[in-house]
Amino acid sequence: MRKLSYAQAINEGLKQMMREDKSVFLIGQGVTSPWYVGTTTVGLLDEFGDERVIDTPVSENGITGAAVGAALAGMRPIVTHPRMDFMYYAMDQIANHAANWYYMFGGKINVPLTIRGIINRGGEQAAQHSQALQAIFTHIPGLKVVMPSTPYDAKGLLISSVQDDNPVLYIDDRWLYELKGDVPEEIYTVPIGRGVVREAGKDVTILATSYMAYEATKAAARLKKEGIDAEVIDIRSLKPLDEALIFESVRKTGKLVIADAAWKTCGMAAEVSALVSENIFECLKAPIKRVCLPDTPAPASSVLEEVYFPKDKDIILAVKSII
Amino acid sequence: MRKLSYAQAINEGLKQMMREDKSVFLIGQGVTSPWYVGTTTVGLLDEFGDERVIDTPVSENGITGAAVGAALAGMRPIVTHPRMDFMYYAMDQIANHAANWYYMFGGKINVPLTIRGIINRGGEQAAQHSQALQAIFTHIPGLKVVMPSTPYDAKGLLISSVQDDNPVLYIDDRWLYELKGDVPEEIYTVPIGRGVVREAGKDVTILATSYMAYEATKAAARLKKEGIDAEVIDIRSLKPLDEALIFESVRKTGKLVIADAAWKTCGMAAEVSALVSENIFECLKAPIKRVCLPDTPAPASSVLEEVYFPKDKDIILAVKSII
Amino acid sequence: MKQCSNPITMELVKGIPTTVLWKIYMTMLKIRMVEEKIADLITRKEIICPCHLYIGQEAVATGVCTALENNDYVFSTHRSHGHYIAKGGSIKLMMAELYGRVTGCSRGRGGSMHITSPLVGLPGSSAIVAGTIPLAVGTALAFSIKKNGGVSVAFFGDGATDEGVFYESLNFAALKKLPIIFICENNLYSTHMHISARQLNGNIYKKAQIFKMPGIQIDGNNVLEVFQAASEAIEDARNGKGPTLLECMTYRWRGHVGPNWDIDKGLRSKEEVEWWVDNCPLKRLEEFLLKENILSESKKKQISKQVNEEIEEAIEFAKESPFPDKSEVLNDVFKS
Amino acid sequence: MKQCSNPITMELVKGIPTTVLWKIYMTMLKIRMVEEKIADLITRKEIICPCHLYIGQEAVATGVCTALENNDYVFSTHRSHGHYIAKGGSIKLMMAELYGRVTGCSRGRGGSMHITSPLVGLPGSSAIVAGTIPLAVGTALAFSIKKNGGVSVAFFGDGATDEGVFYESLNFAALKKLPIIFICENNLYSTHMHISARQLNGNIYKKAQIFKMPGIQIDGNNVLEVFQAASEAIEDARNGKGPTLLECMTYRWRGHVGPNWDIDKGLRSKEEVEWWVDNCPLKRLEEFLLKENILSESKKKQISKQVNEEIEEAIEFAKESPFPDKSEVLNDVFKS
Ligand SMILES: Cc1ncc(C[n+]2csc(CCOP(=O)(O)OP(=O)(O)O)c2C)c(N)n1
Ligand SMILES: Cc1ncc(C[n+]2csc(CCOP(=O)(O)OP(=O)(O)O)c2C)c(N)n1
Ligand SMILES: [Mg+2]
Ligand SMILES: [Mg+2]
Repeated sequence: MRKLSYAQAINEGLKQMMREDKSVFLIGQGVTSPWYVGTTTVGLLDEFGDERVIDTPVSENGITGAAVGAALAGMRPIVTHPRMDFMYYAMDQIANHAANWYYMFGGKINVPLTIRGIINRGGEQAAQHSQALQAIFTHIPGLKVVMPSTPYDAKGLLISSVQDDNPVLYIDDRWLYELKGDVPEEIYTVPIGRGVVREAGKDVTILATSYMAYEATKAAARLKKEGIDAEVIDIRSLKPLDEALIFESVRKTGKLVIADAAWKTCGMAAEVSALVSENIFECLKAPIKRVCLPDTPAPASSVLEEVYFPKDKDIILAVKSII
Repeated sequence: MRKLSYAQAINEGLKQMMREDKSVFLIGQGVTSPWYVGTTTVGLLDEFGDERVIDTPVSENGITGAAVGAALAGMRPIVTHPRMDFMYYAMDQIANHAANWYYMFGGKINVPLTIRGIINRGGEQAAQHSQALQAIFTHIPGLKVVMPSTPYDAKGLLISSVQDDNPVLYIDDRWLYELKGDVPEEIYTVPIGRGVVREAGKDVTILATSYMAYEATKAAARLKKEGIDAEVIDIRSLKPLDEALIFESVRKTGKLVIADAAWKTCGMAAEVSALVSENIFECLKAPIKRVCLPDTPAPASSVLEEVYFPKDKDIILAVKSII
Repeated sequence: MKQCSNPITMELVKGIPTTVLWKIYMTMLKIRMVEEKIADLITRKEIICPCHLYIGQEAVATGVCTALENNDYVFSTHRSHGHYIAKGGSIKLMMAELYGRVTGCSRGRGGSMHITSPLVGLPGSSAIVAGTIPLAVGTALAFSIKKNGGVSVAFFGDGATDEGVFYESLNFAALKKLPIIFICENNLYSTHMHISARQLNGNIYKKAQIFKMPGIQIDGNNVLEVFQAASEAIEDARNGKGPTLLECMTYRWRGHVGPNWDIDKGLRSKEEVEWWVDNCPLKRLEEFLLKENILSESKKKQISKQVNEEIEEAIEFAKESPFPDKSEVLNDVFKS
Repeated sequence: MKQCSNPITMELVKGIPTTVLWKIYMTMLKIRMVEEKIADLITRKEIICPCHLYIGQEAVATGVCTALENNDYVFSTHRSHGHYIAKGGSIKLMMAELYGRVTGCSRGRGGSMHITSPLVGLPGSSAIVAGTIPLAVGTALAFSIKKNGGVSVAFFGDGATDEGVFYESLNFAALKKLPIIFICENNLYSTHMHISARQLNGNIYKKAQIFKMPGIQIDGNNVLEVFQAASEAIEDARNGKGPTLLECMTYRWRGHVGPNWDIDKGLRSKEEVEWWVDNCPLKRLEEFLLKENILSESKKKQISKQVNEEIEEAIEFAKESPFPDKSEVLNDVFKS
């Protein structure tokens, strides 16, 4: 099959959705810039014009609210935040408005909105330019949250997000942008709420989010050489969560390591751990381990970044501690 | 000893800290209002004047930032948010600025700030006027988070928060305001980072936050009548967390129910559960249960509120499911 | 500040059909009577959810919404009843909502601060100050992309202009020449705080200038002045001339929330309240219509009776409606 | 827009001692030379962290900070080097920070966007657009409560005036008459976007009016004009007359981030860049000082040599400094 990079896959997904459906439009900082959001929006302005590819002043809350309002009027906006760090400014519109609307109004009016938050870290960008905030959005009811880790999923989940009738937080990671993989040319969807087994195994389950799925696969390959047979689950959707897939795997392996490159405390890894010990405690044969960021802001110096961001070797250590 | 209500205890704590230390001042919406923050600020304007008791326009982000800035200039501000729901507007200043500052600048300059967030729910106030956001703030590195459940702790933890050299999120709950209890007249502190055993027991540990500690104590009394001996931990500080106390109790009981009246997914209950199964898995004799809000926004109708907010009976059910 | 007690003049009714004037009168009366009734129901603890009454401000919602089409969108606030009624929302469904019943416009999940009527162009109201301002901008953006001629309206209070998102919204709307009207109902207070304790320069309409947007201050207690000013702004918006900020000077008679009058708490004076009660927007219109023989005593009675019946019916409907089933608490988090 | 190429006149130097003029010149030269050096070090991959260069804007930081006392506070942005140097921060500690060393002013944890020097009154800089504006307001509030005569300064770009918190901050500062100066460095761009694509009414200084605050637009490339305007605003602030918004028209020569010139990407024209390079703030001052014999050729050389030595020493210091120990990653989350 044809190979595309992760960034190209997003770009194609955006393009095809905008061609397919006149109600889809793109709004946010940098969507017309040649560098601001990687190359993910290249060519869109030329094809669709500035009425549907709307670059904006830095007014995160106002612009996010405008996207929500447009969704209420029947559009399917994709509002883009070039870094998750900037989304704190837009929290009120995301949490108090987009997330609550459908429930609060008794299901009378919904918000078909894609909120794209980009994780952009490393390169000594430090504490305010490195954050991965999936846990916060997964905590808030009313938001779906997806985190693709492959080009195939990047396109498929983007299309599902745009077609979904609810606010979906689509989180992509610039560390994955150059990754290449099979991507069908046609429009296809990857279902929101379904994880996928990337490597089958029987000794231990490694559940990973986004970029960490890539590290987990590397870890599994190295573990295999040492005779440890790890199953890698790329969970893809944080909400709704594919509990069945998780439980099935842990029932088999009895051991679980969760890798999520975000803060540990009250993070997604904590949630998966709690779910498992709440529901299939009897199958557990060892402590559940979390591979996450330490509970500190991101440091600048490369030397510190090196220890700050978890990698395959950290997963391997965690696996070995419970094998 | 003299009894005060929870609201009076906060009021006294504020008054004494402002008398004691000229650098302490109060800022935020409603701090001069007779009703906006219950009676917790009554009399302060008269005693300290409008230079140190500053009521403000609705500009949550700007005002919170101003409090952070004042702290950077050596003051010890207490910035008040009459509802946690409004704090989404102020997330950027709390998360990107207050929380990061000390770390990001290599420990060269700190932020001695108390951020008071009030939980104000029930009474059919619905989704945007009911939220308890402790998990979000506990997730973010650089913030301490405390949640007193008694008048004694309300005053003692407030004083500790004000005296702390870091940003502390002090979360009080209006459902506790009328609760009476012993409160010493003098200035005293309750250490941040220390939980407390409210009821000793051996069969099961019930760990609770804030108002749920009160419900947990009621639950424990009813369970005792049925021959179940529950230990109740009021954790008081969510960050730093008194892990030693938790582990000690669960080592003894082997069973854990966590009660936190906030959303379940990626919440504080998930964190405690994950910590326990990560560190003392071998002591666990049963699934860890969470008693939390369901993952939905808060509904208005009293009929729905009744099932939405967890109570002692929900704790009892959870305990019985693992006994 | 604009003088808010100029008499209503014949000049203002020029070109307005009598039936429209009757409708305006009826809408204002309906809002007034509904709100008085709700005040009563709160006192009697029939209604539990927090209600922010609109009494005294009826001319604003009425003047603006009368100038709109059904397809135009209006976004409301915590003080929502007036906008909902003026835009044509069903009183039955609203009353059931306030009673927390499953037949309510929001199935009992929203309460007073969250009422909705998508079919008449009210996608909802928010309890977050300034929260719906960017939403209305987004709706205007949608209309402008769709080129369907729709106009969007954001209702908000003077307090909302203290929030940064108000400025972000004005900037973006002006920049993109969106079909939106910003209606600031300046009732002088944000909860317990007078505007002079919140802004040095209370003239909110002037804030429009810095975005190169027309800003106009009007007597918000003169419904015909509101109607005329809104009509012009709406026409401009519909014709691609961009947004307008209308500052409507008005006053809420009751306290910030609930039925109390909120005097004697040191927050506002009896004299101030009395001045505004004297300057009642409903009375001013009624007296004018009667004087000019646009409204007869018998027509007046007929309207009043009709409104009264509608309200009684709504209350009956609400009281007879079932509460939501407990299982409803988990429904509608996501649309499937 | 204000004309930004008026010649520097003798009138502007009236009352300014020669030593101060030399200091101004030296500060601008230092900023320029440091930034040129950093551009070079980035190209050579010695410096990794993202740097937003200040070349072309030197007159603003220099003019303002020269008018301040050591105890006054200044808050900076992602484009931080100029403010840090002008306020008296140590180049050594800054350079070590850019090199990610533990000897850096932020122990290597902050990088270019987070440099600090509390002792000279720079509590820090933020990478969040508009993030430090309310912080500066808070510092001014602290000064006003302490009544210590301090003045606070918020430096920010034109892009920051798109954020709502900018307005909230101006409103509160004006309301409370706080001792703060808002310095908007209008370099016409926010990343890739020209101001005309972001605001209909580009005159940022006029935004002050709606808060009853003086707003002044000045030639930000004329350091003496900046110095005089800042001095007046600072005096007013110190004397309890409240805040001022100064809009300083200027230009960044390089691209938004890093050393590139950012031409030929369709974002700005070569002509535009050349016009501003011709209008170099440093050259304008230097030519004026030489012409008026305030600066001799030998003094000029001496200053340049001194600055050069300081920079070389700083780089040496940085390069010889150790990296933070890996365990440092966990330190200083909380002060104990
Ligand atoms: C973000 C936020 N902050 C504070 C509040 C509390 N609050 C509710 S209504 C209100 C006053 C708003 O005043 P205004 O906008 O003038 O509307 P009015 O009540 O006068 O109609 C405030 C501060 C809120 N609901 N949302
Ligand atoms: C909240 C936020 N949104 C977006 C960005 C990305 N960003 C970094 S600098 C910048 C431009 C700011 O422009 P301006 O304030 O004029 O400063 P300049 O770069 O021109 O000095 C932007 C948008 C950011 N850092 N923070
Ligand atoms: Mg008001
Ligand atoms: Mg700029």
